[in-house]
Amino acid sequence: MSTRLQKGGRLIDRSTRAEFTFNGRRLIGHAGDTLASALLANDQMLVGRSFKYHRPRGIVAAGPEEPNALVNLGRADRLEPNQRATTTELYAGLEAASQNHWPSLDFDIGVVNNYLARFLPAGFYYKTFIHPRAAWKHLFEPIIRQSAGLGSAPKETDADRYEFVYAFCDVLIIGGGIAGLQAALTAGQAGKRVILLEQTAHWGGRAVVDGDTVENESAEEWVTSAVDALKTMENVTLRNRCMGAGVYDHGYVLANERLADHTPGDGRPKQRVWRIRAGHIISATGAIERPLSFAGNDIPGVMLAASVRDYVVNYAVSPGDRTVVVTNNDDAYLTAITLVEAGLSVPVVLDARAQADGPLPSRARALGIRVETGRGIASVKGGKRVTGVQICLQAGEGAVMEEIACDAVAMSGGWSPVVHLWSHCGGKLIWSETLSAFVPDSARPPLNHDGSAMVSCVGAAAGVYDPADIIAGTDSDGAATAIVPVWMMPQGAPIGLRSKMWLDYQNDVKVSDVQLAAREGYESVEHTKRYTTLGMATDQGKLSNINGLAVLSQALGAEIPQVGTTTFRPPYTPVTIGALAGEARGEIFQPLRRTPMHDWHDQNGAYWEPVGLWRRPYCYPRAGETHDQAVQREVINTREKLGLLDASTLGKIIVKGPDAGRFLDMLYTNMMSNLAVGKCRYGLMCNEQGFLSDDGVVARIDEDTWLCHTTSGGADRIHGWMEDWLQCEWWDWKVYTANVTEQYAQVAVVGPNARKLLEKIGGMDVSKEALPFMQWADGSLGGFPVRVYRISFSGELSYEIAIPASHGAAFWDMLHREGAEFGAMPYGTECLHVLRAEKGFIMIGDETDGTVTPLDLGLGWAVSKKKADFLGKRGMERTYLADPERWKLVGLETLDGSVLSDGAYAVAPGTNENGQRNTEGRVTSTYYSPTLKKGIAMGLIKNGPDRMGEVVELNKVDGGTVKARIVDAVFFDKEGEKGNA
Amino acid sequence: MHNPVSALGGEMFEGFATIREVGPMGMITLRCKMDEKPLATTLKKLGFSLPDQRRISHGKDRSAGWMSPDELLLILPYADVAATMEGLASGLAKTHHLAADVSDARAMFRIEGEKADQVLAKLCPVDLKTLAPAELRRTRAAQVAAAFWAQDGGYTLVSFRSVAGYVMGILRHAAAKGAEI
Amino acid sequence: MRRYSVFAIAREALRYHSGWERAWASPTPKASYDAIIIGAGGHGLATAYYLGKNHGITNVAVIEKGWLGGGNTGRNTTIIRSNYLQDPSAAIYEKARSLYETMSQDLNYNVMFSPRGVIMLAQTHHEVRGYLRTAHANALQGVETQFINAAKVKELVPIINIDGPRYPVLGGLWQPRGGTARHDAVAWGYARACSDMGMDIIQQCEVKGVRSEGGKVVGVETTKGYIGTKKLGIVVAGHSGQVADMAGFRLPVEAVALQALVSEPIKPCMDVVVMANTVHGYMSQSDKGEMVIGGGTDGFNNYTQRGSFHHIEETLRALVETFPMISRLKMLRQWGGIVDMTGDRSPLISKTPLGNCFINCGWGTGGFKAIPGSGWAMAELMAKGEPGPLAAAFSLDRFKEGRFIDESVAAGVAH
Amino acid sequence: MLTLQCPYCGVQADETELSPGYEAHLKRFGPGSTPEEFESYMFARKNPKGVHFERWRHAYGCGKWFLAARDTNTLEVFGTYPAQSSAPPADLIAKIKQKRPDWEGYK
Repeated sequence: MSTRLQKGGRLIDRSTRAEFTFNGRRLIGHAGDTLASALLANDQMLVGRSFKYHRPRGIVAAGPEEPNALVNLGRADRLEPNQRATTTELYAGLEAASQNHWPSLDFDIGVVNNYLARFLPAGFYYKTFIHPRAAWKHLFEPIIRQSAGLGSAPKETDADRYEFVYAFCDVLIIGGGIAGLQAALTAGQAGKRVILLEQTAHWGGRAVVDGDTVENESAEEWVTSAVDALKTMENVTLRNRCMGAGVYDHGYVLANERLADHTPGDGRPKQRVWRIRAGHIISATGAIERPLSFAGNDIPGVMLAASVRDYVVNYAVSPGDRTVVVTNNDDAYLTAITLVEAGLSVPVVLDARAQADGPLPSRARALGIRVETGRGIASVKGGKRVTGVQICLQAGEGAVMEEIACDAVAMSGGWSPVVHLWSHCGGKLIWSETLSAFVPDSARPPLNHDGSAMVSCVGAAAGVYDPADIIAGTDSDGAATAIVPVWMMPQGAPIGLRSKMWLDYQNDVKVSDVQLAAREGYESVEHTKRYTTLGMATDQGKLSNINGLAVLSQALGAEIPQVGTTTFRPPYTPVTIGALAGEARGEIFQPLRRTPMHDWHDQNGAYWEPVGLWRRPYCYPRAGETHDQAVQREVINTREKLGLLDASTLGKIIVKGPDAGRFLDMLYTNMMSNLAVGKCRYGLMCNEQGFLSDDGVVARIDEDTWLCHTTSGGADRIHGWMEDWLQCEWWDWKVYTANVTEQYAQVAVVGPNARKLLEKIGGMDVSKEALPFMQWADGSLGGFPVRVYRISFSGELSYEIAIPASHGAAFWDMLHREGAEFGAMPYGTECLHVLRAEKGFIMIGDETDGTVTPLDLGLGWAVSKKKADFLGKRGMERTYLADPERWKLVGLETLDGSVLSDGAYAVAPGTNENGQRNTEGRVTSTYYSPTLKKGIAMGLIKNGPDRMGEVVELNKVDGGTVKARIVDAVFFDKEGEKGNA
Repeated sequence: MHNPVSALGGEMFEGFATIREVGPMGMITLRCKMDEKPLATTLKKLGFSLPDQRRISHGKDRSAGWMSPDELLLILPYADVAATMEGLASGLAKTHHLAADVSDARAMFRIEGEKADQVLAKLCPVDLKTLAPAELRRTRAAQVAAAFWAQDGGYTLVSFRSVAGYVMGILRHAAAKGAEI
Repeated sequence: MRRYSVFAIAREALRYHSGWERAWASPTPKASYDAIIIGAGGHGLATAYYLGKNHGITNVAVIEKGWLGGGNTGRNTTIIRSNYLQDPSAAIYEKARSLYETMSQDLNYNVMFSPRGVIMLAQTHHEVRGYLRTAHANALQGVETQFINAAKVKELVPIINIDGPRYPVLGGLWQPRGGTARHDAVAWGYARACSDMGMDIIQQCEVKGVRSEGGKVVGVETTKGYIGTKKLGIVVAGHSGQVADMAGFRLPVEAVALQALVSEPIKPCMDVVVMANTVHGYMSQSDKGEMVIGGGTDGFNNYTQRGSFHHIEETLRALVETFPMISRLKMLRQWGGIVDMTGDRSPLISKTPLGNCFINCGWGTGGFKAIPGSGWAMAELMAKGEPGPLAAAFSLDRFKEGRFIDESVAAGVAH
Repeated sequence: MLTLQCPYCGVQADETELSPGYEAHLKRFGPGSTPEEFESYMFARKNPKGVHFERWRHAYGCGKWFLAARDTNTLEVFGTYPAQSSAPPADLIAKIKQKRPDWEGYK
């Protein structure tokens, strides 16, 4: 059994007990424990079920490489699936539950897959479930989906908050072991700005666990003094619990700091994501131990040798009473020694090598540990827990020589440098025969923005393991850490054994699966990965990739470097999605742009419509009113009395300079240079394709100043468009622009009573004579400084009044107060749409969609034929745009008075070559007109203007059609008397 | 005459740093080539001094910030805007320029406290340590445009008025107690 | 070719699966072929497959620089839909979708086409009108779609937040027969079928030059030597510009990075594909249980297969707002692909200025869903030398004429 | 995550402070141009795998458009220069030549 030892545990505080639950069972751990160490201390080795076969799974590692010990952590609005027990710090009240089983961890129906394992090899699903066709969707896929997946899906909104922080440094060091600390000391002492990150809560890495000696001190002492020294340096920032997640181009690194994962609900952000821009990145990310491939290597109780050491030394937890050590290198002997020194039993060390005479094997022998060289494990015995191992010759085919009872196996297949961060941006690797591992090829590093090397690796991440070499900065020759690769145990294992050798514990990929993939032609390492799912589990192959690769290369008869690796992609370990969304949730999910009258709208029941980042009132429904009824009321009131519209979102751009007229003549399709001071003109803008992109009223302010109104969504886009041409094409033209959209609140005062209201308020002459249609004037109204434009988008008598934004709300209030006697009512965007449609005015975004020209819309009068050039002129001349057969704007009236469907198409006889029904036009805007008490619509119809009075058929989504007559698009007040009043 | 109101009416938040919306503040966007001779003299006459690239120069109750090679942001008491606009118009009458009153198009915030820099570090992709004294930095605060500079032991940040509520929201989030870096 | 079936698996299980044949051969190139296709991605392999199946041309080589299916075919978010607005798009994507329905049986390879349905959310009134337009167009194009209300969206996707404070869901365009498929399997299934027809799939073979005589293509120079051909199809997605350069013409194409990511696997929680254009993100759940997430492209030319991380953040914050429950899931892996974007964001299946040389590219962010239709149309073009009705609109000369196939009104996120 | 120095204000800007604008030095063809000229102006792109001259705007900064020479295959930035340039500066061309001897040069 696994249990807590009486003594030791460098990271735990035995005086602080932490009560927690696992599958509802109340257990006790200590402060400083990880969830994994606390589970082991409570003899809970079985922690989950594998993905495919639902085999029992135990804790195998002690760090982020753990593939098995994944739990549902917490519950309700703090439920977190797939949380790694090995990196979860224990806290009082922690709730964990195991995953991927039903009804229980110990008895899982899904384990039936295990008994069928022979029928479910790699890629079996590509070869079956093909017939009958409907069965995949209705039968097979649902079953597979239920069986797959791991943790539970959260149901509630996350209770926690997250944030980002930007940081900058000359040198970013990732990994707080000896190598990282030494790199930080060197860079810090050289005066560089340094950030040092460590993913765990503790500094020192492996050396402090293994009791190494560094510069004649114990590693523990060396680390303490190094950290102390770094803390005194103002140019050095230290962060632990902070994982270097990804390296991106130009020295950008993403790091994930766990602030309150171990103190949930304490009010701090749960996590903080660091966005670091570093001059240089040093990856001191250590190495990960590899499992060995022997039959039954996935049975709970089989663990990585160094992880066993971690549990004993750091947490005083023994994974088992009797632990068999199996290895191909010297390092694992330290595990045997550590266990024996802790008073535990190591029945045998099985060393696959023919000889083992290094210092550690010698020490082990001296302690009386039985060491067998040239031996391996033929098979591990046990079901939900190891009960023993069968020993065989490594060089043989698995004939059992001896069976030894044990309850744990500590395995070591050598070490793989953690080269993820080196590789994220394209750093290349070379295969080290000495280390049997891929190491960074320092001749082919990832490149920074200036072409220099962006990342370097130190310590174990570079394949340098000896602290002396790390401190001295020398490359080790690797002799001391040389290993004999063992990719399969025993070497000649028959298929029966190979099909029980696990490579990927979580995804259930075995040696036989990789061999099958190779045999079937999935020869590329990426093919094999994808065919077998090797390395695609939540550990992203940290344990399995190299072993799988080696098996593949053997199967192909190729060398490992020729087979190559799969691509390393960020993040190094999975990162909480909420953390990557940062602060952007709820109210601050996106900026909300507010006009000065925004609060008034909100308080007066506005039903909102998002328009870009603005939100505009769609209508103001009253109690008991539907939105449609509210819109109709607003339309009628505006037509008959007085409507008030918050038009502040309209874009307002000042264009000034000696060349401003010339510039606007290029920008607009019509002439603007000849607009008289004091007057307004409607203008159109096209892109270079000749398609309409924006429209609005331009006012000439003075000799060299124009004010251009744009659509609400268009202000920033059009301002950018102007600057683009001024900066990049016509840079010698003397023109300045300024976007003053937000400087002004703008109110449209619309309706027969509009003038009455303004005259009542008083302050300037707004009579027809003093301020005729399409003119503007500065003045004051009710004591407010205003600029009044006589323009109309409704066909009504209308004043658009601009007022400094800081007076906007007060001015709006005043209009309502003073306007009450004239029937003043606010109206929203939908009423605006109906009003303009009744008048046949086009709306950018409704009549246009990026493929419509001004000529299509009958706006030829606003397209200058005199100008030699304007943006879009050449584009419009292209054959397809100049085609006389194009669909053109007309009005549409249904024969029965009904309202046409939004987006309906006009159908034409027959079908095209692809069997699609022919069409001859489409509806662009369609409304019920409360003024005319019938449906009105605008649409683009083939040769439309030449077909007045003809009836066309518009389709319905359910298959029928509606007949409509082609009419003039101006439905109301065709002579324009109301607006000119 | 009515009193102008700032975007948030002087909203305040006390976290590990103090956030205050301030204003209304007079602001003028002045577009003009910096080497136009009348510019420096006109500015001087109006109580401003021409700032260097990416700097803000402070006068008695007014400042001039460098926004781009041909753009300044003049900051001054709200009540003085009209007179200053007139002064610019006359001083630069023969110089190609554009002056626009943007007092009401902006919102201004003060971020104060020992750890005020941490608030900005969470929102702006800017290396605050390498910021020169009196450097005006135009950048992004989370998802919106912003400009800031160090002043009086804290920072002054300017954003567009329409997003003042959003900016206050992100500043609150960044300055919340317990979220010190 | 030994057929795949549950019986074959049972038989093989008894002998530890030692009897499975290679899925495709690994031949050395012949001196010449009737047709060469550059690019063994989904589109290239499908082109070869339909050259053989529909036109009887089997003396074909598919040449691949890396490994088959290793480009965008193996790195997309596997969405299949045909609810496009413009007639030419709807025609080819619907052809593709219908071929996906029977692909597993056709290829005797389970590509796991899952017609689980696709919803495109409408979160502004403008979007509602846009999707109503698409629904009307689809009704005439023979594409089965419907505009559904918010309650129906919620019923189909219980994890969605339809009352988001910012962009409440107003409805959605629902294509019940859209869905997903296993992307790698599509390439592998086609490769196996092509190989079975005697075609040569030549991997690890890079084209270094295109040889022509009298304005017509005669062969390609490769890292495995010169190979003659009567016809050449260039089907290389992000690298189209490079190969076109060898063939002596320029394309209206820019190569940019498109990114995607997956979460860790969780138990089933979402049965349909959801695309949210207003906030820019789309998500589905794979059969493995991962949430598969995609977003927009970077805006600069890029051949690195790495994008800029802020796009991932933008996508994730949009999806956390739309699906609050994903906040506590973890991003497992993110990656990028190089997509080729044309001037109107619609593809090219076209003759080129070089005789007997044809191009199929420009699928941008949405190529996977088109694979069988694209291959079908490209095979017809190559076999006959002239485009059939599916390909006709996707010609190169449309840019000169201004005859755009612009889907932007229907799909802000063009996936 | 690119970083580019704005040649107008000197800021070493983060990619998120910039807006990209694709190929630089395009020659505008307006009325009177042939269909081929107009098509090439609107659509034909060099799209090289290697040295690329391109437009960027310091959108969240001084607002100025500028041009950059960048390798689309390694993302190395050779330099930035003002938008008011009809061709890349000679010293930048020389620098790129030195770093990329196989580069065919600016065409």
